[in-house]
Amino acid sequence: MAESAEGEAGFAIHPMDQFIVRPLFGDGPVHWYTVTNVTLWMALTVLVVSLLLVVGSRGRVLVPSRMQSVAELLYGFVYKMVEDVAGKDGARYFPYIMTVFCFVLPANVLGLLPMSFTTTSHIAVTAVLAVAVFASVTAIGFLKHGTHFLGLFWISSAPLPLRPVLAVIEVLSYFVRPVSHSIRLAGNMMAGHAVIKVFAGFAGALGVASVFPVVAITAVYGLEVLVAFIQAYVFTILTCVYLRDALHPSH
Amino acid sequence: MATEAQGAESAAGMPQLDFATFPNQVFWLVVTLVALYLILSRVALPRIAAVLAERRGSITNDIAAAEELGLRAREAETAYQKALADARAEAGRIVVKARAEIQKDLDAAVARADTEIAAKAVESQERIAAIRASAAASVGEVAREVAREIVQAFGTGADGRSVAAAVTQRMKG
Amino acid sequence: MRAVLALLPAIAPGAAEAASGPFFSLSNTNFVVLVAFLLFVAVLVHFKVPGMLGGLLDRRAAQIRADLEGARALRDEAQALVATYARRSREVKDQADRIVARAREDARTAAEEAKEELRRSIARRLADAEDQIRAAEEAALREVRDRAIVVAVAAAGDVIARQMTPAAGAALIDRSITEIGQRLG
Amino acid sequence: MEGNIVQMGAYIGAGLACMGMGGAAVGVGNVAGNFLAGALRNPSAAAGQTAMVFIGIAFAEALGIFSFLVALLLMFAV
Repeated sequence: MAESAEGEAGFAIHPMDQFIVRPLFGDGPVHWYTVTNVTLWMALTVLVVSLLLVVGSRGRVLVPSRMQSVAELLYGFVYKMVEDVAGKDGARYFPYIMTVFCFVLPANVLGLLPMSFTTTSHIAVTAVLAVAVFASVTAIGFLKHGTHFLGLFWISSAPLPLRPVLAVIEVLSYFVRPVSHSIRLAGNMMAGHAVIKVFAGFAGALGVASVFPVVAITAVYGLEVLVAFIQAYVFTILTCVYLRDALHPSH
Repeated sequence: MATEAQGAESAAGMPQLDFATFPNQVFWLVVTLVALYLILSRVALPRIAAVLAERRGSITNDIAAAEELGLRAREAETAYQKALADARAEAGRIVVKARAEIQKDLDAAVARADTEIAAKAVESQERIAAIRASAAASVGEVAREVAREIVQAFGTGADGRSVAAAVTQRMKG
Repeated sequence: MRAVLALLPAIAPGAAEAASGPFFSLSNTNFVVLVAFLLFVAVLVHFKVPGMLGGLLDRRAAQIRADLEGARALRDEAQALVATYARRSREVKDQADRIVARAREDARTAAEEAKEELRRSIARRLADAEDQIRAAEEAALREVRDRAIVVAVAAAGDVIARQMTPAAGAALIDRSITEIGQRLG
Repeated sequence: MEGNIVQMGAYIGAGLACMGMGGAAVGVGNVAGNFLAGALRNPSAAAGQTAMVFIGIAFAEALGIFSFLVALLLMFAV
């Protein structure tokens, strides 16, 4: 399949090559402990977060520097989101949600750099995140409310005959949550990067007219920046929504 | 491409579905998340929270202090006014008391003076009475003396007895 | 950001290797994407987006400073107010003391004046009383003396009238004439 | 034209799957348009609902992403 794509029309379109996981040093099989480009870009994510939140807040001054201001805004943004969506008692879980946000957002943004590797475009990564959220939220729900948590699926405001049907639908949608949660993020990141790569593939055969794909990529970049932020926001706020469902299943 | 033979097909197609790389990704993701969580929960978040709390605390503290100070200022103002009023009242009381004392002193002094005057009046009354009494005795003597002188001045000799009798006679009448 | 960009060449070989051929070629999609990315950054810089974000952050800092200083100013103002009242209340003690002291002083002077006045009036009354007494005594004395004289004259007249005979009368007249003649002479 | 009939079917299927993206586009446009209409009618209430808009867009868009995923799977993984 790859050969056939290479053979056709002289376009060098390999939109998925950028997502290949490869060892960082040398060629070889990818074991679970191998240091790969995944490692590198996740490490860069941690580095960026540390730079912003730890180094930025180093001064601890009352009137913030720009870096500290960014750190405070991020903190306030996520904290407000947790408090508004999950409620006051959701604030206990703020560090976890902040961790998720502080992983997804920098990973998305770093993925925008040319030649970078987008860790959040991999379903394996987002699935782990989503399943972790799903599992912990479900555990919190059962720990806090016991079997009352199942009331989440039993819509008591609906007419009685409809309730079993609704319950089946609710249970199904509950278990679809981690799937949609993970695929939304990975798919969004993958789609944008693939589009950029496809456009870039056109440039080689167009000569001077390759200005157009370049300009198109620039425009897509604008969209992608937006998508990177919005998807991080959506991933985090959905986490908060699930957390609220676990904390207050009656709503 | 740069992948092994067994994974060539799927890796070249969709790297996301190359299950051979999943353990690697999951492992590094878990490492990353733990590292991020530790960094955030141990260092970054408490620090930022402290800064935000300090700022908010500073502002609320200042405003609360301002309110409290304002309250104290109002209290001080009322206390000031009250102290002034108290001082005036105290002054008025002192004046009244002083006046009363003075009045008492004056009354006492007047009474003392009255008794003194009364005593003097009594004394002078007595003295006058004494004068009168002594005069009644000495009038006869003096009158005899003077009468003899007068009689002698007229050249007629007179004996003392007749003169004395005449004086006694006169004094009775 | 710049540090991350500087890191890129180090990891680029792995990526560049994927697309065969030279790096600076339109056939290399990585190069094309890099050009587009730089163009995107240039557009952002051209529209002063970084400056805007920086300005936003600076405004936030300025707002925070203004809030802090506003609260501080409010507090300082209240503190100054309290200080003035504390000073005034310290002064009010003095003032009150002064008022009371003046009142006491006034009362004291008034008392002294009144006593002085009283002493003078009492002295005057005493003096009057003594004058009166003295006058009464003198009057008594004078009365006594007058009575003595009246009695003496009357008694002398009585005595003389009883002793007077015509001869003695003539002799008295003669002696009186001679006496007058002597005196006239 | 030589080729694999399975591959042809896969490509056709991928193309058909892309129609799902149109549905996602309709859904996202519906959410955004209704939000805008509501926001213009009551601008003061709009600010509090932006989070709900993003959640709605995300839900609608996720389905488009699913069809995109199906297309990718058909093209590269089948």
